[in-house]
Formats: sequence, structure tokens, C-alpha cells
Amino acid sequence: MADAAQGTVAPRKEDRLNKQERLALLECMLRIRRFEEGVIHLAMTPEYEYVGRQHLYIGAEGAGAGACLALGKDDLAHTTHRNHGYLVARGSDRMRMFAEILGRADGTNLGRGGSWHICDPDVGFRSTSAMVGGSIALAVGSAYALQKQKSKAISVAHFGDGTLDEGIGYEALNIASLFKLPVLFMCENNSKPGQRPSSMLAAKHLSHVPAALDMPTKAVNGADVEAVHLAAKEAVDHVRSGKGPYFLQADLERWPGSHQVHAAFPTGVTDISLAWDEGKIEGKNADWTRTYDPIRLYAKKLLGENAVTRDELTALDRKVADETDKLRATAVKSPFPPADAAAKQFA
Amino acid sequence: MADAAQGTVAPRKEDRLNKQERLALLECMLRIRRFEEGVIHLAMTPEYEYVGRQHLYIGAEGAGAGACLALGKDDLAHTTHRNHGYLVARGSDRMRMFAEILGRADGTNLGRGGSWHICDPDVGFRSTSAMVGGSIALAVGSAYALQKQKSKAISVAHFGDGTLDEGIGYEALNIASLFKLPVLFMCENNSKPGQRPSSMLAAKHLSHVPAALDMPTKAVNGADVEAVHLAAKEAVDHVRSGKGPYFLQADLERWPGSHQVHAAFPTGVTDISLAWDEGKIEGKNADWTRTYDPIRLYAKKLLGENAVTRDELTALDRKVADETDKLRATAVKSPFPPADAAAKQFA
Amino acid sequence: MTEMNFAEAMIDGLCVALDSDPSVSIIGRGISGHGAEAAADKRLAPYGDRVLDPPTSEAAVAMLALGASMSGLRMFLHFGTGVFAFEAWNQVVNEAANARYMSGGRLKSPVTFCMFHGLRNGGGPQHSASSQAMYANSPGLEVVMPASPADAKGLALTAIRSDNATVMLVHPSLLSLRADVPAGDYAVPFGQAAVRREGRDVTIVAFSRQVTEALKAAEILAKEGIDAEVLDPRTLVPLDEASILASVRKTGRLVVADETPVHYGCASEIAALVAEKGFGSLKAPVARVARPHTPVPFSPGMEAFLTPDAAKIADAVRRTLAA
Amino acid sequence: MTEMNFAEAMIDGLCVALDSDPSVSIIGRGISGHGAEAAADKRLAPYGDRVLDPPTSEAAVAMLALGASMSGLRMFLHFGTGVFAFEAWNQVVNEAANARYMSGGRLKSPVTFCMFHGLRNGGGPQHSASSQAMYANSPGLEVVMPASPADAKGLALTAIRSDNATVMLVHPSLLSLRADVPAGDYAVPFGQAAVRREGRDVTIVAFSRQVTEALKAAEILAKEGIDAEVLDPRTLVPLDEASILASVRKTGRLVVADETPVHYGCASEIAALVAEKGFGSLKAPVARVARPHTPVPFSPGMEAFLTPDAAKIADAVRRTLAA
Ligand SMILES: Cc1ncc(C[n+]2csc(CCOP(=O)(O)OP(=O)(O)O)c2C)c(N)n1
Ligand SMILES: Cc1ncc(C[n+]2csc(CCOP(=O)(O)OP(=O)(O)O)c2C)c(N)n1
Ligand SMILES: [Mg+2]
Ligand SMILES: [Mg+2]
Repeated sequence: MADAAQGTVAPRKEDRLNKQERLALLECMLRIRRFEEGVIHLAMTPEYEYVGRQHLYIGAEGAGAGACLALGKDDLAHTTHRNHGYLVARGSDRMRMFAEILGRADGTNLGRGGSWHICDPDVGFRSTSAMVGGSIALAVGSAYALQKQKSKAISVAHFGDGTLDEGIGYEALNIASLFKLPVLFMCENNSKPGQRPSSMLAAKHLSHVPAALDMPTKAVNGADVEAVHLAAKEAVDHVRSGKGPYFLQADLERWPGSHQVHAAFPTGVTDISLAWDEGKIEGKNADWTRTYDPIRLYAKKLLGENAVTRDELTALDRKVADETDKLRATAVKSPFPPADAAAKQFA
Repeated sequence: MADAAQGTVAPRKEDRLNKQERLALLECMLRIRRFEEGVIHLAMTPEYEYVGRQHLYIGAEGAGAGACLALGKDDLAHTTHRNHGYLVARGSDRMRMFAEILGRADGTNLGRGGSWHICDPDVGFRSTSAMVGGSIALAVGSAYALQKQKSKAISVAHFGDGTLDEGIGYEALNIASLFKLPVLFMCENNSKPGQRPSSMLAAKHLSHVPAALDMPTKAVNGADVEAVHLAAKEAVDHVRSGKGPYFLQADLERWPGSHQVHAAFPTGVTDISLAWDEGKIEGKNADWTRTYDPIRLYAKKLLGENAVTRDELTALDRKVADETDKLRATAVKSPFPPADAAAKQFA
Repeated sequence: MTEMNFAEAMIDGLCVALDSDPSVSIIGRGISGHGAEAAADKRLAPYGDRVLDPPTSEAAVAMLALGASMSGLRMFLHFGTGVFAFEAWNQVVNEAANARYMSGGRLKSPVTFCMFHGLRNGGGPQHSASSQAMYANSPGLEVVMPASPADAKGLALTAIRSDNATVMLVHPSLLSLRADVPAGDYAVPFGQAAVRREGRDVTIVAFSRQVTEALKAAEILAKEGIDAEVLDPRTLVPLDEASILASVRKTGRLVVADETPVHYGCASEIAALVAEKGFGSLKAPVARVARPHTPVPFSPGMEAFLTPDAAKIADAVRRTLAA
Repeated sequence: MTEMNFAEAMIDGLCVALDSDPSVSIIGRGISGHGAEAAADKRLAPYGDRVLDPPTSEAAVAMLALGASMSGLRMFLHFGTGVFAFEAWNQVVNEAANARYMSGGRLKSPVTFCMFHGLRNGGGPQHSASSQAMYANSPGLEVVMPASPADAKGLALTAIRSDNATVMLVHPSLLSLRADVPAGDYAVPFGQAAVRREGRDVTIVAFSRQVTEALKAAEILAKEGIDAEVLDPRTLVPLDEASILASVRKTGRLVVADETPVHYGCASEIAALVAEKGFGSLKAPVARVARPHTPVPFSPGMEAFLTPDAAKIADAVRRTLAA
């Protein structure tokens, strides 16, 4: 499943977005990036007794920020194992997220879920499933509830291309289309030839599957946060207006570090100045940084259009980095829950 | 899933079929019909202690005979709960089939399987699954074995439209296309608006699903045995030549009696003379008999083209009916297996 | 109290749930089976789109029910034959079972998964499963098995009102069973066994259809001067351990009648419970009357050979008393 | 005899199978897990297309393996984490389990379904299942659980060569376990328990990783003058009932150490077996040391609280001897 799918990229109407909106997109991406770098720090610092494995959202910020900022606060979402980005984008308490990833008492799920299952109903998140094919079908269920409740809210399924390998992904798409359920299928396709892809579809394009089930589809470049955002707004309007489900695909180039805990940036962690000081880009992942890092690309674009200054960018990034560090510092102070708190069968 | 699917009906080249081939198709359909009428007789005769439920193949003979007579003796097949037709078509021992349906010791499966699971490796049949989505995925497995064995034989999946409701049906189609496995997907679509359909697909046409998975598809009128047969031959050639899977869909009008045990013919059982004596067609299912009964339609067509005489038809039908009655009479004499034969965990 | 059959009672429970709470929604068809009792389903017709006839997509339909239950509906999903729910195994035992717990209690999952289980005369190898032990071995699920019309109504109502995922298993041969059923809003609490017959000599713990068989066995044994107590746990999870242990304390003997395959099945759990916590009161070996450990053949005689019944239960009781 | 770790031994078994029979074919990746032992998988590379890396479509892939096994191949499919196999539940417990029996023995189904089970330090609610009791409650399946490198090789080889569908469950924390493994063609018969330690005072029946914990417990207890016998059934189905009963006849006491959820789990089956057929030799209540009946929390301390280990086994033994 290499190529971008059918459907044309949304017309780039930058003018549609004012400076504030554009900075919001950038800040959202930075929040996600700095959060994930914080997770890497936790995972690599023995004293925090980190266990388990997390799937980082680094490199997909354009897709997550672009889609989540197109949603209303009452809209519901279900996510996968790679869920941090969406929660951060929609304003979940990052301190509690860090704590959950460490299995601490102040975690969003009281330490019972960990990285794979962060749950925060306060910002619209229902269950996060780590089973491929889980989030898409749960999201169809939330959409079913919204339809019965005659709500104006919509349901969003965040999932990767791997979900289309699973029969349940197909069943969920079919049911949503069959009953015209208010659900946005937000697919992030990061499978590329050469890599061991996360999906093995015979379809020439991922979107041929939802298209066969009589659903509108569109594919956009996931490294272009504005393209994703504008396409997501169109998709959300379609779904909210009662026309049924919509399949939006963001094509991504997998961040080389997306499987490891170890950060894989030329400079160790993200350096916003790479947006203008490209000479500093080096190291084995320089290509990715130069061509696909959605944050660097967007910062560079905004600079090029004189929409922001270097100082504004530096200040914004610093602000986000500092607040993230503070939240992380608070989280690590949270105690582990008492061991016997495990002995509960239900809630 | 009402309408016929995309792909044009195979060019009708009657001349491709000689009299012998055409009579073989007709005889095959009659064998199936008379067999199923025999099952009805068994089910309705208390002394045979019939239990369980069978799914009769009446009305689908055009699809089954047309497809099965296009297969080679070494080709493998997996079938569903509605399996009698295929087994009869490929020459399984009908006495043992009757015995199996009655749970007798001489049954194809020693009475362990019953109607839903008739298995006869001698004529290419592997496991018969009564789970919707079972036969299609098993057939992909047999195709996988044939590919590894570098065999010239192909695998056939016989299944109904309901299989496309199940995610496993989609997964099986994808895997077959992905690995170019030698499998013919023979789908019988008997869902019609108005009835409670056996599938609920949002796709405009069933075949849009395999088509999305990059597989050639074709739809034919299942009441036209020659159309099915010619299309099946093309499909089999495609698969045997190593080009990968092929999806052939036969659209059927469900026989009104297909859910009941009770026969639902104007004259109680099939009367071949309805092929020329249409005035005799009456009763609540007269429409079906007049318009969709594949046997009556084919007999009428052959008469119309002077390919056979009424006497030949009558003689052929009588021969088939008599041999079927004899086999049934032998089967009912078969004893029940000893009850404690059940206490085996494996073979 | 009105007399009705099991199927009618269960539908009555669903109607009470639907009438008393607008958030209740149902998915499924043939809830009353395919026999003479099927007519009971007609009472659901007036509820319109609160009753959905789903596609044959068990996995996604189960998740639809679970997701909807997290977002404000109380879902009751009937799969039909229990083996069809095997297509939704991960969705029931891994998604639904964990959802509420792993959210730290921030989500509720008021979903009920209902299905038919058991040997049903001709179901054959693929339609005769009794998978209650498997569900009961999946922490996070409540597992219930009504054996009477009243419990069919009362347990269904409690299941629908529970904020946890619940699995309810019904034996199709019970659907025609007639008995008095309390009218109106009648809910049966989970975790409370019912003593179906009091007795002094032996405790028979029986599940689902085997309750009927155990009562028949008790009548046979009574004629032989054997006074059997018949206990119906009604819910496998939570299990009323206290009542089972109390009964064995009184009788000193235990026979378990159950339709799951004998090894690693429900009968083994009851036997283990007593061997662990009631060992002191046991006067004789525990006996399991269950489905022999083999696939289910279609042929009626062979199927009967595998089916636990009153005669087999009575034999086991006699052996236990002889020991 | 060569010393190697569990992962290497298992791959060695697969290579012997591949070399000795051209019809053997493998599906899966990460058979040796994701830890330091993963390198063992490299030995499979030379077999080319006899080892398939499948799409994430467990249900159809399981049926592909089953169908291929009916048509001449001997299939070994590794699902990875056991919960992924829940997506293929109907295909394993209802299709594969019944296929050979319901064909009247006319078909063979030489397919092995392998997977990881158990608590693995941070697996969390959805990746920590131990579903062996469920498979063992599905007649028609052989169910095996190697606890040593030699058995990993020997049971894998026997499973691949069996004409029945077999489920093999491996605990990831065993992958690094090192021990001597017989070279060449070494197959371990099903249905034969292994006495891991002889003892007079109590029988500890332990499965999979718990065998290691039971042996540790036995060492602790030895210092207290308690002589424990440790029995590893190795195969759940078929189960070597005779060896278990013989051991309890000798010791009079039984503790079962197992990682499935305690209710309706494997420990219950062993307890029931002895309560039914070994009651006369029991001097004390049976004790189950298993996973408490709750979903698995992510937080390490809570997970440890749920994990059976040597200390918990030793406590149970002391209680049993005190009774
Ligand atoms: C049912 C199931 N099968 C297998 C897995 C193992 N697994 C974890 S992540 C993953 C790849 C998922 O790919 P995708 O959904 O595209 O997400 P990505 O990691 O590429 O972002 C797989 C197969 C799983 N979690 N669930
Ligand atoms: C997994 C599964 N779910 C549900 C059923 C119940 N069922 C039996 S036949 C049938 C309809 C099948 O339709 P189709 O495959 O089109 O065959 P048809 O009966 O129409 O010929 C269903 C849903 C089943 N057998 N298996
Ligand atoms: Mg992906
Ligand atoms: Mg159909």
C-alpha cells in the first residue's frame, strides 16, 4: 500500500486560515512532539521504573493536529495503540497522561491502562484499543449511540492502515455506510515499500475499500498540516450534516524512530531552528527531517510567507517545551497505586 | 445487494457446447433436483427419524451444475451449509450422502457431520463449513497448498452473498489476491430486496469488494446454466493459468421453498413436462417456476432449439429419478452408528 | 404472577427494560429461537429502530454494541447460536471485558451479550458449543445462565441494568418451559444461587438446562429413598460460593451437572471450589456429570450418548452414596 | 545434548521439521519474541517461501493454515501474542477442532497454532491473557505448554507431526531459559507428565512458567524440611491423569500453580480430577495458586500482585501442610 489513494488533495486555501489558526496548528504539533520526547525521556531514565512499550506519534503530528483541531468539543473519538497525539491535541491533561504511561496513581486510568489505553472521556475519548481493528469498530458504536440520541456530535475513528488488514475494519466500514452513521474514518497510512509495511493490502489504494462500500474518500499528504486540516473540516461538515460516514486518509512517511524508544533526531531532540538553519540538518535521519518532519516543514512555510518570525517560533517552542517539562516533572512525583488496588474485578 | 454486479455476461456461444455437453448440464441439474426432493421426502417421513435442518439447493442448480462441470477431477472445493448440489454435481456417492443426512453409519462422514458438513475427498471436497465465511477462507488455504505443491489443480470456494458480510470473507479475498493464489471464488447471490436478504452490503454491487482488492470479477444470471458454465470455464482457465484468483458471481432468485423442508412446487415435485406444457404451471409459486426454475428454462430452451425431444427429456428425467429413488432406498436401510462411537476425541 | 414460557418471559424482561429506560437498545433477531416460541419476538416490533437486525458481522456488531454502551446506550445484543459469537471473541473477552476496568472506572460498559448454547438435537459439530466456562474464565465479564422463565426475565433485566459487560447463555430447549413469572419490574440479583429442591443426602449443583434434569433425577432418587438437594447458581460470575459450600456442609456429597465439555469446564470449577474450601465436609469423591470431551457428532444416538441427563445424574448420585 | 535457550530450541525443532518433511510450512514472524532471543528466528530465513509473513488477518490466516493442512501441507502458524488469536477463535476452536472428527476421519488437520500467553511485565489489560483453559475446554484440540528448552523443541516437533489440530502456548519469559537440548530428531510424546523434582510431602502440579516458580518454591521449602514433588503435565490435552493421581497417592497433598485466571481455569481442572479420582488419598484441602479473577492492570506493582510466583506457591504449600 504505497501510493497515495484516489480523490484529489483538498484545494489549498491558505487564506481560509488566519494567523491565529495557523499558530494553533503549529503549537498543537509542538505540544505533541515535546510530549513524545518527554515519553522518550521517561522510558530512558531508569529511576522512573518505566515498563512496557509505547508507540510514539512523532512524525504524524500533521495528521493528528490537522484532524483534531477540526473537531468540536462534543465529538467523540476512539483511538489505537498509537494514541498520545490525539489526546494531547484535544487537550487531555498531559500530567495525567505522563503519569498513566508510568503506571502511576494520578494517571488518566489510575495506572491500569498504560500508554496503549489512555482514556479521557472529559475530552471526548472513549476506550482506546490496542487491538488492530478495535478503534474503528468502537467508533462506529459511538456513532450509533449519537444517531439514536439525535445528537449533532460526530464520532471519529483514528486508526492506521493496518486496520484494513483486519476483517473487522471492513465490517465496521460497511455497517457505518449501511446505516449512514455519523462517523469520520481518519486513517493514517504509514506503510511504504521497502519497510515491513503495517498493512498488506492487494488494493491499489487503501481508499478503494471504503469506496467499494459506497463511501466518500479523500487522501491528503499527512506531512502538510494545513492540507489535512482543510480536508478534515470538509469531512467533518459532511458527517455532521447527516450524509453518513467519510473516509479521510493521511499519507505519512514513518519517522525512523517510530519503533524504538530512542529519539532519532540529528540534534537529539527537535530543534526548531532547523526550520531556517537547514545546514544544521545531519545524521542518518537527515532526509526524514528535511523532507517529512511536519513541524519543520510548517514552521519553514510560515516563515517563508512571513506569517511568523524566527523569534516568535523560538518563543512558542520554548513555551511548549517548558510547560511540558513541568508537567512531566509533576507526573514523576506521582506514587504507584497500592498493589492490592489490582484486586478489583470491575470498575 | 439487489442488482447484478459489474462485468458483462459471458458472450453466449451455444455453439461451443455440443449436444452431449448440454445434456450433461441438464442431467446434472436433474440429479441435484431429484436428490433434494429425496431429502425432502426423508425429512417428512417420520420413520426415518430425521433430525436437524438442511438447506436445500433447489433453484440454484444452474449455478452449481454450470460451475462444477467446468472443473477438473483434481480440483479441490470447499462448500457451505448449502452444499448438496456441488457434491452431487461432482459425483459424490448419493447413497452415502442420503445416509449422512440421516446420520447413518454408511454416511460420507460416518454420520458425524450431517447435512451441513458432508465431506468427500474422493471427489475433491475438503471440509464443509456451516459457519458463514468458513468455506471461502478454507479454499484459500487449499489454494495455498496447491501453489506450494506447484500443482496444476485449482481450489474453488462455493459460498453465498452472506460471506461478504463477514470480515473473514474480505480477508480471504485479500490474501488470495495478495499472493496470487489459484482459487476460484464462486459466489451465489440470492439476496433480493423485499426478502430478508442473506447479506447487507453497502456496496452497490457485491463484486465491488473483490474488484477493490484488484481481482477480476464477472456476474452472470444463475438461472441460465449455459451462461454460468461458459463464464466458469473462462474463470477456471484464468485461475489455472497462474494469473491469480477470480470472482464469479451467479445471481439467483431464491426458490420460495429454500428455507422450508416442504416442497413448494405446483405439482408437488418437479414435473419436466412443465417445460412444454406451461398451462399446467399454477399455485402460489407459479411465477418462480415459470421465470426462474433453471431446469424448466433449460429444458424449454433445448426443446425450442430442437436440441432434444420431449421423449428424450422425459426418459432422462425418469432415469435420474429412478436411480435417485434406488439410492435413497438403500440409504434408509443403513443402521445408525453405535452410540458409543461418539466417544472419540479425534479421527 | 402470570404463567408464560421462557421465551415470553425473556421478551417480557426486554420490554420492561425498553419501557423503563429510553437508552436501552437491542440488536438481534430470533431471540426466541426458531421453534414454536419464536412468536414471542413479535412484542419487540413496536419498538421500531430501538431493535436492529444486524448484518452477519459478529465482530463489528459486538463492538458497535460495546462502543454504543460507552457512549450512553444500554445495549442488549443477541448473537443467535453461541458459536456465532466466536467470531466476536476478542471483542467480548478482550475488549468488552476490560473496557470498564482499564479506563480506571471512567467508562461504563452496559452491554449484554446473549446467545444460545448447548446440545440441541442435530446441531452437529459446529452448532452445539457450550462456551460458558470460557466466558467465566475471562475476568471482567459477568456470566449468567437462567434456568427458569422467572430468571430469564429477572436476569435479563439485571444484565441490561448492569454497568459491566454481561454474557447471558440460554439453552434453546428451555424456551418452551412454562412457569409463573412475576409481573412488572422484576430483577434477579447476580451472585445468589437458588435452592430448587431441598435435600439432606447429596448436593446436586446444576446449570441451565441441567437444572431440569437434576430435578427429574431427584424425583427418581426420592423413590429410592435418596433425598437430593438441587442448587442452581444462576450466575457463574459472580458465583455464590457460600450457598454451595453451605449445602455441601449439610449433605457431605457433591455431584455437578453441567453441559460444558467435562475437562476445564464449569463442573470442574465447582468441584475445585469444594475441594479447596469445603474439603472438610466432603464424605465422598466429587462427581462431574458433563459433556464427554469430544466434538459433537450429528447422528442423534451419538449425540444423546454425550448429553448429560437425569439418568446419568441419578447414576452419579448413587455412585457417590455408595462410595 | 547442546545447551541453548528456549527460543533457540524451539526454532531448532522447527528446522528439524522443515528438513525432515518437505510438506512442512510455517506462517508467522517474531516466533522468538521481541527480546534478546529474537535472533533465533534468523535460522528460518534460508527456508524462503516455506516461511510466510502474513497480513494482520488472524481469522483468514488461521483458516489458510487449516485449509492447507487438509490439502497436503503440515502447517505451523505463530500468532504472536495469544490475544491476537482471539480474532481467529471460531477458526481454531470450532473449525480446526472439529474438522478431522466431523469428516468421519476422512480428512487430516495437521496444523499447529502457536502463541505467547501470560503476564509479561507491562502487557496491560489487552496483551496478558492466558487462554489455555479455553482451548483445553474445546474438544478436538491438543493443547501443549512447554516449560523447558528440550520440551519446546520436542513438543513443537510432535505437534507438527500430529494429524490433529494442536495449540501450543509459550510464556515469553521462558524464551531466555537455557538448558541442555537433545540434538537432532527429538520428539516429546503428548500425554506424559514430567516429574521435575521428586518429593514426599506435597505434590505441586505446575504449568508453563510456573514450573520454574514451583521449583524455586521447592528449594525454599526444602530449607524448611518440606519435600515437595513438582510435576509438569506438559500437555493439557491429552492430560496424564495417571501420573498426577500417582503422585498425590504418594504425598496426599496437592497444590496447583498456574497462570490462568483462577475461576474456571487450569488449576480447577487438576483440583477436580483429584477430588473425583484421588479423593481417597487426599489428606488436606487442595490449593490453587493462580491469577486472581480480575483484568490485568498495566502498573507494574499491581501486575506483580496478580502474578503467581515461588513465594505464593510456598505459602500455599505451608497452608496445605498446616491443614
Ligand atoms: C488484532 C491484532 N493483531 C496484531 C497486533 C500486533 N500489532 C500491533 S501494532 C501493529 C501494526 C499496526 O499497524 P497500523 O494499524 O497501521 O498502525 P501503525 O503502527 O502503523 O501506526 C500490529 C500488527 C495487534 N495489536 N492486534
Ligand atoms: C458466522 C455465522 N454467523 C451466522 C450464521 C447463521 N446463518 C446460517 S445461514 C445464514 C445466511 C447465509 O447466507 P448466504 O451465505 O448468502 O447463504 P444462503 O443461505 O443465502 O444460500 C446465516 C447468517 C452462521 N452460520 N455463521
Ligand atoms: Mg500503519
Ligand atoms: Mg445468500
